[in-house]
Amino acid sequence: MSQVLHEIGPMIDPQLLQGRERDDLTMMVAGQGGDGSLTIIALVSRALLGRGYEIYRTSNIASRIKGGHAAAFMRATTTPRSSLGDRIDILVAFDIEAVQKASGRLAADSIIIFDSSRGALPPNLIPDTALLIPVPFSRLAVRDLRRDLFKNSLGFGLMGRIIGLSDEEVEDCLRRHFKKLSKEQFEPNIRALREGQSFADGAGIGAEQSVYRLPDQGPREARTFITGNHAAAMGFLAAGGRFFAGYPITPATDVMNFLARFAPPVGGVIMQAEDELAAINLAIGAALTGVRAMTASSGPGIALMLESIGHCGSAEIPMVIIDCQRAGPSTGMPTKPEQSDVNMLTRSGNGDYPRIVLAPGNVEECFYHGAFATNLSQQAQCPVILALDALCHDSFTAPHFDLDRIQIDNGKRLSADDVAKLDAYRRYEITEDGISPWAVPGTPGAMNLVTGNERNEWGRVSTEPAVRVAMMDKRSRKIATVRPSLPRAHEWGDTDSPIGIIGVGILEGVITESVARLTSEGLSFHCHRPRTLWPVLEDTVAFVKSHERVYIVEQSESGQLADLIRSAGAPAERIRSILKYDGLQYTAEELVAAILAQERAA
Amino acid sequence: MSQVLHEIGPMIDPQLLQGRERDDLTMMVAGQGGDGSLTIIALVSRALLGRGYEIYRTSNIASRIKGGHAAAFMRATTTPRSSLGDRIDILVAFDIEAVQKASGRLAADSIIIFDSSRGALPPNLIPDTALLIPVPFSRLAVRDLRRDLFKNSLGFGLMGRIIGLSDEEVEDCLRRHFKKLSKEQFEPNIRALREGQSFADGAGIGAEQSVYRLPDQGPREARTFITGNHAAAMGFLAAGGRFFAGYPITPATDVMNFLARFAPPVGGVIMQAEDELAAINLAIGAALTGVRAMTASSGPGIALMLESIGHCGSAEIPMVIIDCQRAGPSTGMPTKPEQSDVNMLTRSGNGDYPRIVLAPGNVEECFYHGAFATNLSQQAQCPVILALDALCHDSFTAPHFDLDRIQIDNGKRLSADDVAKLDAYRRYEITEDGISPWAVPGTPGAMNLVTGNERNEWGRVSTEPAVRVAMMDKRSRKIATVRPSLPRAHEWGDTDSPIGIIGVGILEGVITESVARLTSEGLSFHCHRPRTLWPVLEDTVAFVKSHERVYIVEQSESGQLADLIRSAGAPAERIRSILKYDGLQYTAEELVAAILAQERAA
Amino acid sequence: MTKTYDTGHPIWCAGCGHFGVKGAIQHALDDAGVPMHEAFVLAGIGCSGTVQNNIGAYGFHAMHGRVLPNAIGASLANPDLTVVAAAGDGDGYAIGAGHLVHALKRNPNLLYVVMNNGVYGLTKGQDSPTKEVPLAAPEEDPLDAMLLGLSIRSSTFLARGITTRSTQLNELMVMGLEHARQGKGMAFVEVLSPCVTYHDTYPEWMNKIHDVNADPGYRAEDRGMAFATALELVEQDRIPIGLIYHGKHPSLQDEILRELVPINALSEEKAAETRAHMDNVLAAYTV
Amino acid sequence: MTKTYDTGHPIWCAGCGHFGVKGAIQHALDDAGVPMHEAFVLAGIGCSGTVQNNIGAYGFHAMHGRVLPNAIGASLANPDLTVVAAAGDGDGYAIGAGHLVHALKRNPNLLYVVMNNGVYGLTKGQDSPTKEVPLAAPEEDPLDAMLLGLSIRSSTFLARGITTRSTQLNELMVMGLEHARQGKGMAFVEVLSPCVTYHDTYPEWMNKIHDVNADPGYRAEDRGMAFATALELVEQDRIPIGLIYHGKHPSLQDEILRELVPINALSEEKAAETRAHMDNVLAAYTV
Ligand SMILES: Cc1ncc(C[n+]2csc(CCOP(=O)(O)OP(=O)(O)O)c2C)c(N)n1
Ligand SMILES: Cc1ncc(C[n+]2csc(CCOP(=O)(O)OP(=O)(O)O)c2C)c(N)n1
Ligand code: SF4
Ligand code: SF4
Ligand SMILES: [Mg+2]
Ligand SMILES: [Mg+2]
Repeated sequence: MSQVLHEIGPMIDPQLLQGRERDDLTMMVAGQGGDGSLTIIALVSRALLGRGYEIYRTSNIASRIKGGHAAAFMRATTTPRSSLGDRIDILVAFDIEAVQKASGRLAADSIIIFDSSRGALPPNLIPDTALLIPVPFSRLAVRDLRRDLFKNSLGFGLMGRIIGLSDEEVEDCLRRHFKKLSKEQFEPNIRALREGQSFADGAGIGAEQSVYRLPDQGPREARTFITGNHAAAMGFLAAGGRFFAGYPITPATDVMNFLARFAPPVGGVIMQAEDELAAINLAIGAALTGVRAMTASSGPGIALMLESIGHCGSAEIPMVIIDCQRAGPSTGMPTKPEQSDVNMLTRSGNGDYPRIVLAPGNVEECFYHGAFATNLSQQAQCPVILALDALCHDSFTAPHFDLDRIQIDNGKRLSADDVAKLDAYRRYEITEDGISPWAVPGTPGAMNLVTGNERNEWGRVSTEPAVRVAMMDKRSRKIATVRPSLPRAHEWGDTDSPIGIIGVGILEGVITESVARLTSEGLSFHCHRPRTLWPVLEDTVAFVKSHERVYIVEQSESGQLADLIRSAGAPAERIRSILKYDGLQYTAEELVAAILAQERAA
Repeated sequence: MSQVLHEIGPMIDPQLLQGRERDDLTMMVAGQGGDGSLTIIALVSRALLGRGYEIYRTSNIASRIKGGHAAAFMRATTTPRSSLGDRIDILVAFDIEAVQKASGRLAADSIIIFDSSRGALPPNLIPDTALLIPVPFSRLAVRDLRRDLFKNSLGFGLMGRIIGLSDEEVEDCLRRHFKKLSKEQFEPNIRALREGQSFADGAGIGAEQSVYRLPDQGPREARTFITGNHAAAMGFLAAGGRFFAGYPITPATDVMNFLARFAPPVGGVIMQAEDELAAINLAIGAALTGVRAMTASSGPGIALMLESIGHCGSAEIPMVIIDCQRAGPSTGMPTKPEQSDVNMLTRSGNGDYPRIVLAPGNVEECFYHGAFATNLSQQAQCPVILALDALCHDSFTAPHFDLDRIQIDNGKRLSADDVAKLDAYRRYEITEDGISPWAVPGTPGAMNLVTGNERNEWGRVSTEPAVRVAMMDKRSRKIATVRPSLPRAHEWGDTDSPIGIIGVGILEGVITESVARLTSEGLSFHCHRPRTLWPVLEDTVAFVKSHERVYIVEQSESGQLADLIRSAGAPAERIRSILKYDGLQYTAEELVAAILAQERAA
Repeated sequence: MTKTYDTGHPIWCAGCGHFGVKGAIQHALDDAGVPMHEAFVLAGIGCSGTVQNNIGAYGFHAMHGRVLPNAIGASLANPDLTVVAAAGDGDGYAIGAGHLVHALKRNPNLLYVVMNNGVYGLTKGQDSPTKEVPLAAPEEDPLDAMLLGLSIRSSTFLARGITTRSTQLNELMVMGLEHARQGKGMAFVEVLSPCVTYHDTYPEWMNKIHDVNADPGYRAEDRGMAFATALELVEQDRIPIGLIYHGKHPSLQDEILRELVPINALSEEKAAETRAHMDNVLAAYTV
Repeated sequence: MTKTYDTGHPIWCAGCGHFGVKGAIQHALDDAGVPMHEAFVLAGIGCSGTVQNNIGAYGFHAMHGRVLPNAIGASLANPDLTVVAAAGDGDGYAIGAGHLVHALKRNPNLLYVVMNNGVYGLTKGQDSPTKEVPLAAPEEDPLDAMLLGLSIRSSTFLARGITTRSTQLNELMVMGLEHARQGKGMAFVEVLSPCVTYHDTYPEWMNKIHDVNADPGYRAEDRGMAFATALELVEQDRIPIGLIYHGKHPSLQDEILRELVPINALSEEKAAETRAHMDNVLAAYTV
């Protein structure tokens, strides 16, 4: 039987209150949607950011409004991480379902704060060695009108004591978090906070004692704490992006929200369209005038946009597209991450056309790639897609973004003066680098025709075979032209190892952690994270060729990334797929096990 | 200087009128759209079909209504062919552009009938050894009100003499072709026909003489002469297809036209939708009730349907989709064939879902695959796509279709009685073969929920990881289940040759012809035409592995088929791509040259 | 009896208007005595798009915006089914607007219920086309789907209810279902169904609604009067509710179906006839 | 002078109504004195969708059905442009119907011209939504886009002309362009533009048209009267033409743009301001 701290019962074992010092702590708060799990995690994150920790924050919510299980997670570490710890150290559970969900992942010495209002926890759900703290959240909450906020603040008060935050720190966090509330609205939260603290007192967890200790990491450089969605949108804005049209869809809506807030002050135009077809076509209309334009969506919405993306490729219209990948197929699991739009992004639409697909691996890259994509779309006059995964809605700490690194490059844009010097202006001039000088509507003397039909240099529809071939070749030369500037893969680990691991996007973090652990099993790996998904760059094929065997780790049932890499010419017999498609993110523990299983079989 | 038969001038060299006997004749009729080129070719085809020849008929038209170059072609042979001859034997040219377009492809001893109304032909467009017959079509035509019909019939009259058809045969053809015209409408055509014949008389080409001789091939089994579009639609109808919704698009509209004519008499419902999204979703609605439903479109329209196709894959809705591939990207070249939707069809849509893509290689296969796809969609409860290429609008002779071979298989459909025997009915029951028994709305006692979200067996939305994995696995097992029944590749040629050739769809014909010619260069080849594009079947990978080098011939700029085959695990270093993307079809001459060039370089 | 899916509890927030809409649909099905297995409830995506899960009929969860084409396809394929399509205002009036225009134009035999809450509930609170003061464009007037419906000449049944007036709502729903079941075409019932979580319009709407049928002079069969009345109300910032329009027009089924028989089962008796037809079809291509 | 594309000859059949529409657009641009480089003519796909090739302005060939979103995007991005969107009745009323509803609702500053010929010309003669007796459903009433336009409360300019009455057509086009250029919103001009090849409606339409402005009592600023008049005519199987409706409503540009400056050039002067803003944005995420 696990230890139970009765509501009014034996005080907590003082031995526990020595304060276990930690540089890596994973916390989960869960209950029904609306229980406020996200808020508690946000508050704790804020406090620990203040103490200089690296924070990874994620959530796991049902695609329904109220009701449905919702869980929020946070991991605080001293080195940056982008996955949860294997084990949950602290769980705040607002219902039994929350404990059930966490059950298999609770650390042996975990602390479980359980809402005991509706009865006790059934047996055998938590480790024998765990400490259970029943708290009648709901019963306490009925005293207050704003129940959810109440629960949050109460929970946070208790939590502060458990992880050894000072009461001032905690109150300060609460104030900053709710700074938009009026004094009257805020007051009950403070009361609830105190309630949580006095509950802790009652249990013997005084202001100076705590179960965990997370010492302040001392003064630090400024860092950025952000989701991939916001970071990419910020990159777009910083690189001169000024037009965005979108249609709400989980988990892409946040890109629109960010821009709706931050773009208008610098003249940006943000539109919520009537559907995805309108969204991308509004952006196309704007892009035709030379504005840097973007849209964002998720799988089902991107699928609707494919004709239009191909049109940008054909008609040579710059366009930035963010795909916040979610678990498919079809509506699938809107709130769950996946990496299964790789096929769609890299190879879809009718016919052959130039496009570029980037896959940032962390929020910093989301920012810089967002800016890079914005410029690149102008330089190459074609669609540039950012393929995000769980990165899109998870928050991470990252080195402070450097706005000075962002330049604005208009590519081959012609001004009126440039045009005046020309004998003739042809929108689709055949050039060696495949990119035609571009004069946008409004430019005197450079009237031209833009079309998605095959055309001659003037933009007049033509199906003349020689013209057609010249135009196809020109368009494909663009990709050759920009190819050298595309982000190469990030490689790390043991360069001498005959075993390689490939993964994209958010998986870098969990691969790094797994490899570190596998080292203790005597295994070493060379790791490779492509940052450009399309075109597939030579370095990825070369990586596969230069290793005896390569694990391609991905979140897709069919192994779309492996498929892509094989199609680029990497030898199939060296590739082993490690696939995950249960809607959850990889944990290091799981990945280590998967690799070990295959290594042992090998 | 080429021989010229002046309008009223020297009679044709009697030596020419010995009648060159031919078992392979290619003819082209071209001019501005509306000149009636298609009609003359249709009339000649009809006549030669009557003489027992195999006919391949194609056209090359601009995507505009009147005006724009339009050319119709016909090849008559004694063995079936699906490409034109290298050289045009007879050209009817209504303008200079027509001669220019044909210029490089005219046989040395070709006959050129040129509309001389607007002046003479500029020099050097036709071979010195060709025979030019100037005919003032337009001038003669002004005498008649129905000018286009007049030109056609006049041209056909003259043509009949040139290829040695009897005047009765010719008149009979004309009558049958215009059988829907009233007597008054038809009369001028007969007059025009006679005019053509007397023009021939004037030139010395009498009723008993001719430039070519195409002897009657004697009595023959009944054959089918049809386009791929019509054949596939017929297969659908024969296999019980009863609901079709589409939206007009070149070159898919003909599928709708066929069904609008032939489905309603057997209770079929055909709808022209407001767009492609409505089209496939009308079909989905019908399919949900258990009707065999289909839609058809071309690249841009299919791109719009991708979300919905994925929905069929996810929600397990049977659906037949015909893609009449045309040259992309985007609007591209609507009237030109290509094979560049392979990527989109096999790997698009968000997430991973089951689908099957078939690529018939001739009109016979269009018919049987159309029927097979209709049944398969019911058996596997997923989308089944037919990828057509130039096949879709070209006409071919084929062995008579055998309706007795078409069975109707409902797969795991449950009747009310079946349901009554069950304890419980779950729409998405996890089964070993991945296919769940299906009770459609209206079936007593089997109420169920169908959704494109991830769900449990009852059809209730669920994101429970274990449920999710079980459902993904179940759906992918379906493909494993039906895989053995999917059409294997057709292989032919020299099984001992170390050199392989792969091509899909209509390319079989031109590959066969090219290989026959290459034999005389001392080269032999083993040929392989996949009939299932997705899943990629083992035999294709094995084929690449068992040859030293394999040419993959396709109509796509990026080599989508090669890409697909590599991704399935075929060794990249053995694959050589031969690509064509000029909007024209391969000719044997061109393919022979392309293969020889690579062989010599090897 | 074969066990089927559990109709369970809706996932909506307490107080959500959609409960009332579900109730009214259920009431209408009951009232018409439709056995559950003959009812087919198709819904779009949104909070509204889950209504089919809790009714007990055959249910289908369409893609966002596509429920009308789906429902039309089903109603043509099996005229024996009672087809109910349900959508949210985002689903039906934003991404689905084009299909709405064409569905009204076709007048298929089905009941179409739109749960209008002026907001995108499921995606957490963005403006919908009926939102009164959209964030994006402060003075963009909300779409009034009754006016839109009146502008399509083959529309035959247009009504608006509100969840707070359940008697009227039930009546409208019963009439609408009857209209569809009697083969008179498409019954389009919009329901003001507030979203208490993101856009609580109860108080506002209660003040604004005006029942057009309260005026004894109102003739719902007069399209011109209906438009004039609704327009006037809307211009006074009021919301017309009630049976707005009820007219006659051949239904899609009248036009397109040769017989009102389900085509989802291939009848054995007709096999010979069918085969003879196919022989003829093939003959047209025989040389 | 820099040579630009050759405006050449339209590809239409002799006698096609679209010639007249092109003429009227050109006339309106001339009349307003719009320099060719400031005019942006976007067109859909169809025979109608080639009109931009022969005008001499900046031209864009949209995807089928998407020309309105494209034109709105352009008009927002560069308010200095005179934006003309053109479409066929298939492009605009079938695949584009949803966008039409929402464009009217938004009221962007542009001229939208639909060439209505009751048929899909380019794809060779299928019925369009305005076809009077559709093949598929013999009694499906044709869509009347003026009625539809009237049902959207933020519509501001609705007119219908016919190519055979070029004076009126020119006038309507001039007024419409002015409306858009003066920032009053979207001018929607439908033109009856017969397809002589697949659906020659000249004789029929000549008999059916009725100029609403001929009645001195007609008040185009009265939406209710406009609807009632148009409905009555349509129900008598006549086709209302003329300036159907002309009203006032803030335009999309009024609502959404802070300043009427093109955002396609990033102004150098504002660089510092922009940078300061970005610093603030970043600060919101700085820990
Ligand atoms: C193609 C596509 N785009 C976007 C979404 C995301 N989405 C889900 S529901 C919804 C809108 C819901 O609003 P509404 O239809 O008004 O229903 P409510 O939730 O208000 O009942 C959206 C945009 C989606 N599922 N699919
Ligand atoms: C997505 C898509 N679907 C279908 C088509 C085929 N298509 C080209 S033009 C057209 C309709 C043309 O009709 P309309 O808009 O009335 O123009 P018109 O030719 O009559 O002027 C269609 C369906 C297409 N190009 N793209
Ligand atoms: S969010 Fe709004 S619409 Fe959705 S269930 Fe809650 S109250 Fe209803
Ligand atoms: S087909 Fe009709 S719409 Fe097209 S150009 Fe000819 S007359 Fe005009
Ligand atoms: Mg809503
Ligand atoms: Mg038209």
